[in-house]
Amino acid sequence: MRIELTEEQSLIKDSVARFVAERYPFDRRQKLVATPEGYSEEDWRSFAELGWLGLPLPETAGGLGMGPLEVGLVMESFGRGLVASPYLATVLLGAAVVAAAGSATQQSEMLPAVAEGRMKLTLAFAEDDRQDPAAIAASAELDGGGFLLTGVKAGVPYAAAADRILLVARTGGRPGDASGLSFFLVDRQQRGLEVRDYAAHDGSRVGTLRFDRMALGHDRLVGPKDGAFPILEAVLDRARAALCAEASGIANAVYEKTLSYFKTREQFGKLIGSFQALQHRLTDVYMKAELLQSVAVDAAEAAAASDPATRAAGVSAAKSLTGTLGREIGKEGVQLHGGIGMTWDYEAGHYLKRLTFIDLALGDSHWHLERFRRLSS
Amino acid sequence: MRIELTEEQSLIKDSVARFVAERYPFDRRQKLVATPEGYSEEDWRSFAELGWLGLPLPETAGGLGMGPLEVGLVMESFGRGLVASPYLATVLLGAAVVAAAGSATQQSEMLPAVAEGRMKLTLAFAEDDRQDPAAIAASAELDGGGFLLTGVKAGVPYAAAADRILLVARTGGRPGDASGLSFFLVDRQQRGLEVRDYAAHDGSRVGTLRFDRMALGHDRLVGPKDGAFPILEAVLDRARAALCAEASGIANAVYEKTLSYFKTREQFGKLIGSFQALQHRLTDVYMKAELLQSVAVDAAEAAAASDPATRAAGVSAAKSLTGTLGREIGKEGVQLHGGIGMTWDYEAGHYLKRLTFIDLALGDSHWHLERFRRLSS
Amino acid sequence: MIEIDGYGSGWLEARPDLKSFRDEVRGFIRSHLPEEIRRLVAAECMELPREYILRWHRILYQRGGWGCPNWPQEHGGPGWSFEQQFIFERELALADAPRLVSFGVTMLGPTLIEYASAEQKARFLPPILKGEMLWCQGFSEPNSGSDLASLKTRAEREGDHYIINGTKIWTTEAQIADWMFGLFRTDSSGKKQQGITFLLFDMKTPGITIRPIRTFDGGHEVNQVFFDNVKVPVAQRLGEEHKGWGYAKYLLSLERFGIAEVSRSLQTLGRLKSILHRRRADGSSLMSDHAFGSRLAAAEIKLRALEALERRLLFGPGGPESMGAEASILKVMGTELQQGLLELQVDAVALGAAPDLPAESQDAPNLPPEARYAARAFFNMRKTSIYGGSNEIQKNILTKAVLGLE
Amino acid sequence: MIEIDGYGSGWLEARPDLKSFRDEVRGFIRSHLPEEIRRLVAAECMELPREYILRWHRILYQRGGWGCPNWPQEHGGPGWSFEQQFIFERELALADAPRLVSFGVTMLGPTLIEYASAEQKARFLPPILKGEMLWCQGFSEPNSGSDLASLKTRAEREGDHYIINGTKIWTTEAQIADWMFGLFRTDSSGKKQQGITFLLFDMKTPGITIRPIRTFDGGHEVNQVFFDNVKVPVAQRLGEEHKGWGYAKYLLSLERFGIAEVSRSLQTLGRLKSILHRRRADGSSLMSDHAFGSRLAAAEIKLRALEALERRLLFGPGGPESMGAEASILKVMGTELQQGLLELQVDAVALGAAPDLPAESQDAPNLPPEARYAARAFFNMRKTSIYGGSNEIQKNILTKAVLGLE
Repeated sequence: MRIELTEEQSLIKDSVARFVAERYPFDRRQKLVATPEGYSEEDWRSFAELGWLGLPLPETAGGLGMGPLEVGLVMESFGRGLVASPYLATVLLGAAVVAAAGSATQQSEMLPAVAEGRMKLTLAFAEDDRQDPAAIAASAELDGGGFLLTGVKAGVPYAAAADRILLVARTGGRPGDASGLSFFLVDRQQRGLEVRDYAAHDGSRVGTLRFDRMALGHDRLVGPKDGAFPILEAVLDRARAALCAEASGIANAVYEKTLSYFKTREQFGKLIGSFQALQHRLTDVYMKAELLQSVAVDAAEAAAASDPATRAAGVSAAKSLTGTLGREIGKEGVQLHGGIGMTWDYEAGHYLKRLTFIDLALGDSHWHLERFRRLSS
Repeated sequence: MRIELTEEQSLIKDSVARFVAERYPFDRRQKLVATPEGYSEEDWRSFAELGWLGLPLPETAGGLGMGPLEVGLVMESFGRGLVASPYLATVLLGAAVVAAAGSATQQSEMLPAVAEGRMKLTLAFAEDDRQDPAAIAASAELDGGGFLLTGVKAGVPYAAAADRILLVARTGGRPGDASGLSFFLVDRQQRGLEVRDYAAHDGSRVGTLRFDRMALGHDRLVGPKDGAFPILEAVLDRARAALCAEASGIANAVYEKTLSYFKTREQFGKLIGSFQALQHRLTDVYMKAELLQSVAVDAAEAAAASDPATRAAGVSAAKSLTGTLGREIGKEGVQLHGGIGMTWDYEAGHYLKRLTFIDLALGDSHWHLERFRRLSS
Repeated sequence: MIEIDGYGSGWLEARPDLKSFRDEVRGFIRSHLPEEIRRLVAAECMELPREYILRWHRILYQRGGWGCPNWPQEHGGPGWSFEQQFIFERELALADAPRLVSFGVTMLGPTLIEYASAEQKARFLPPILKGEMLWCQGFSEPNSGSDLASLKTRAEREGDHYIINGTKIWTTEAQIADWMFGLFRTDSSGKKQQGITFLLFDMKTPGITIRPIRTFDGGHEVNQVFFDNVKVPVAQRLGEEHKGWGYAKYLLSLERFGIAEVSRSLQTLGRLKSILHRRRADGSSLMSDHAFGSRLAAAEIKLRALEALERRLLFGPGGPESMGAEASILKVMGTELQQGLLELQVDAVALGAAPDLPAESQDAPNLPPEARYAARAFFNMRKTSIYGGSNEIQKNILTKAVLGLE
Repeated sequence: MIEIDGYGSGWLEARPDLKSFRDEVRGFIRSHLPEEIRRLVAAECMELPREYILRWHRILYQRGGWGCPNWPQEHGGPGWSFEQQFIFERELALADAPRLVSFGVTMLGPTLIEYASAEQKARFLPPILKGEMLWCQGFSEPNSGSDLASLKTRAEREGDHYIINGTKIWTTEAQIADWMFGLFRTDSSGKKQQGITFLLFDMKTPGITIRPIRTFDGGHEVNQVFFDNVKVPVAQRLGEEHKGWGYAKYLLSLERFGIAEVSRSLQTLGRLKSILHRRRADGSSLMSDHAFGSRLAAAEIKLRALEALERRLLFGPGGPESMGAEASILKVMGTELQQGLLELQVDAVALGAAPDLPAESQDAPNLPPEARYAARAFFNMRKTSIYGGSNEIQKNILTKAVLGLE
């Protein structure tokens, strides 16, 4: 990210960059995303060995206790390599909820397992495709010693890969209310839970859940009953900052890939990089990609803020701009390549696809613009 | 406008183009707008002789009975020459209200005088700078045989030049209501009326009115009491279409002026028109200017529609796009000229100023986008 | 509710003859278009099966040569005016009918009529007219993208034949085409535009290999075609040897009506509005989202303007044949607008657009129907600003031909 | 309410030393800035009277050389770090204080310190430091705009003097400056960058004529300056003859902090918010206009991002001195954002911005205060993407220096 890094940060950055450069060439990535799981278990074990899976988890639970900036360093390199894995789902969403809200038992049972690569998680909160957390309608009725959950969830990342799912449902209030939400811990194999998982355009996996009077014991409640919303917001904001870093990595990859194309491809007997109109357009891409690097750092700093309004305003500002500029950059990357940019076997189109779905994930640029507007006016 | 013109239309178009080319060079324009009146009375007499002042007025009142398309031909050439005059105020606003709503007596008293250049008018409706006609608050209370008017008006075009002012005030309803508005005819010298008139950035004149219990006789009512709104909307829509034509003329002048600069100015030992990045940007200007020509025709056709919703949707679509693209074109015109484009003695900046205020007049691009949205959803 | 019917304000109203023509073709198309074909087109399916393409063409053919709306009656077409052709194409789009079979019908047919020998016309025009022969176009090569005339694939004369060696790329529908027409290098000594010859041949000729090119949206429309000593009889040459560039320019100039993509964009706008009006679980609709409504309105306004520009350029003084480089305006603005609408559609579906499913998939019960095509259409249609002369090339054309800058 | 204070999230929080420095300069500026000066700056007045410029400079000078924040203590400056200079300039802007006196203080001073003889330093630095000598810059010429090195105005050596003939254009504040520094052609035989000499001279030297250039917003900031046998002593030459291009490049590289215009844009954002919050006659405020609120939020987000980029480039590894061509990013993005904010301000005032009134006019009782400056500021600031190397030139610089394309 071209900022002054501590030695520890440099080590993380270098190790992820080395993984991407040496072990994650584009053709391997394309083969992996075409497998039924969509990622490599072998890679996942490496992630654990390299310490990335425990990076933001508390040191008491086998993690490294690092913050959004360090997570951003991982995500930026993942972006450059279009790395497809349940990292965000498991570490930054599922485990983050457990770390923030789970009981000591829940934490000690799950977090070391996550850090060691033995357990995968995901978070199912959204029902609406716009992923507005307040709009949650799925209900959890008290029933004797436990709950009966009814509802649907959409846009659940790597649902089929997860051993357990953190599911948000209403124990009170009405759709639109912030209060009345609770987290539940559900086994993917839980009786009464229907999971469908789809290969997504961006190389990731995305699932839907359906459950009708699914019975869960009281011990499956994670965190305070009715009080999930502020925790969910904090977890989502840190995940959003991570997406900004990933997008920044992709944006810079678009720039570099296009620049090297400009320096090799000829048309009309000249390198295409010698045409001034194209030079200025690539310069625009470069400037935007540079800006996104700073925005990613800003997002990470904001995500670490203790004041929820400061955090939310900063993250929404970053996510909104990242979504908008990321998509512009992705489209230019394809256009400036011409025909080759349209092909499956070349990176450009896949950069665009991932940048598009990064924008649409966890609230798109318009949703975050509106959230920022509310917080800043 | 590069459309198939009738012989009569060609005559109008040619006569205005000839006036601009031969009698309205830019340096004369600059001198005229710096005079206290801001326009030339001699020109105004020519306008009358050439039939332009009566162009859209009924034939029964000494006019030519022509429609928005013919008015557009005049306005397009006025745009090319940045012609400053009370034409819009007098003919397209003031006289248009009289023609649409005035009694036979009012029409016969005023319209021939307008057509012959003996009388100037204007329309004072807006109070808010966003020029929303429904927001009118100025009141007209019944008082014996007449009315007492109280309020302010802003953005009144060529207020000081007008012999009489068509003033819209509330005889009923509340600000925001469409009903309850009425037209009044007021002499500029009317006792109780304070008129201030300012030179505007775009070379036109714009005034404010202030009146406090200004007494008017019942004969000063024009058209149906409480029923001014639909008439006002129709008059404004036709004036908006005329502004689209004017903007189209300016947009094409920006393109032509910049193109000729590109063909003469050298930098780094080459014509600046040989730099591909600049070529593509001027090509963008050209494309937008071409689009605006079609939009101006579309606006004129819509303005002539009998169904108010069809008329309003078509005109608002055109005014919104014209405002947005016109300003983009105006800014590019300055930028592509570099330093010379910043100077008072060169056209580019004055094109930008007029294009800016065409957008802001009679509802800006956002206001019209919203109006279109309401009508089309 | 104000509907943009795709003909702008007033144009059709002033022409009762065209209006009744519109009613006639609209009626026929809507009553005869098979529902299974319509559904695929409406889902923005990019790869229509060959049998659907030909079935629909034959239905139109039987109505009086409507499958070839730009052909004169003499050759079996309906002999329509430009305005009628324009309306017909718009009605096809508004009804979610397949586009016209572009390579054979709209491009090669008129070129054959203009330049082919009587024998060639008798051989090729009837099967195209009747929907018995699909064509593909062999122009682009791996190193001749924007700079088409630099093509290198050789056709060497050997007695009564040409022997073709080399490769063509981005060949749309090569995998379903019966024949190809293409440009081949027969002389390299002069200017690159000279020494190009226009040949026609059966795709089953020995020595032709087709390699599919998958586009990043996942589809397969284009191919690379390899030629290894492919023998083409001299009788299948169009016009004179070395003069193929001129015929190709004529052929490419025929793409007037489709170029602004207004018809398809009108379709997309309609679909977009229906997505927006659909109620969500909480009873609201996206139409009530102020920001989204404004973006939609802005797109609709631009489409209306583009439609007006298209009409002015096609039907202004001189008619469509007088339109020269201005066609490039329609290409640039039309594809940008089309892409903008498709992007808006993705935004409307939001994360629901993520699953990568075939259009006809039944495997997604929880997903709305547009989840099947919104993303794929958006990604796929990035091609329209690249293929057929990229938008950057179009600006170069305008710069030179209209602005007069070198 | 979340306020962007102009220092990004966390930066100052992590640096208590800088935070207390910020508090100190903020306190001094706000308590010592004369209200009549503040009011003019807040009204975006483009032509600050000479006496105001100098009066404010002297107030800062007396505080410990603060008028020359980038000068070392050795020459009377405060000897601040880059971070401190950055904070000081931001505080000036946030307080609606005049910008620093750019030609003498921020550009010529450090250049003299680097390259001038001891005698020249003694002669020129003290009056600049004390606010007794205003400078203007004679670089651009009518046919040397973007291509500065092609300048032609000659300085011919004649004994102990140079004789200058020719003309300079776009000379900001020539009409109020005491002295000019400029580039003059002393040799035309080699490369155009060679043979340029850097001279300093009194604007009252015989043979100098100033012609005001009115900008299209109506203001007078720039001039054309004519030289008719103007005699300049050789002792007033900076450095070596023919080597002026190098000194000029150094001088131009000093404009690091202002270049993104973040400080001014923060001021504009603040004014814009207060306009939007003002209630209208009907009790509503423009802040409740959804579309407007979104545009404002988008601009605020961009400003926040630009501020983060500026800090990263200035204070990342290597510090501001390691910033090379990246400064061009700040120039391009910063001026576009600034212009966007000023345009938004015009839109907020709408038609109320039409009257063309001087900033101090009392003749418009019915008009809101911002009607006096919104349009003029928007129009005037179109210059920022043209002057100082147009944004197109900045992109050329980036293309070559960063992208490595020719």
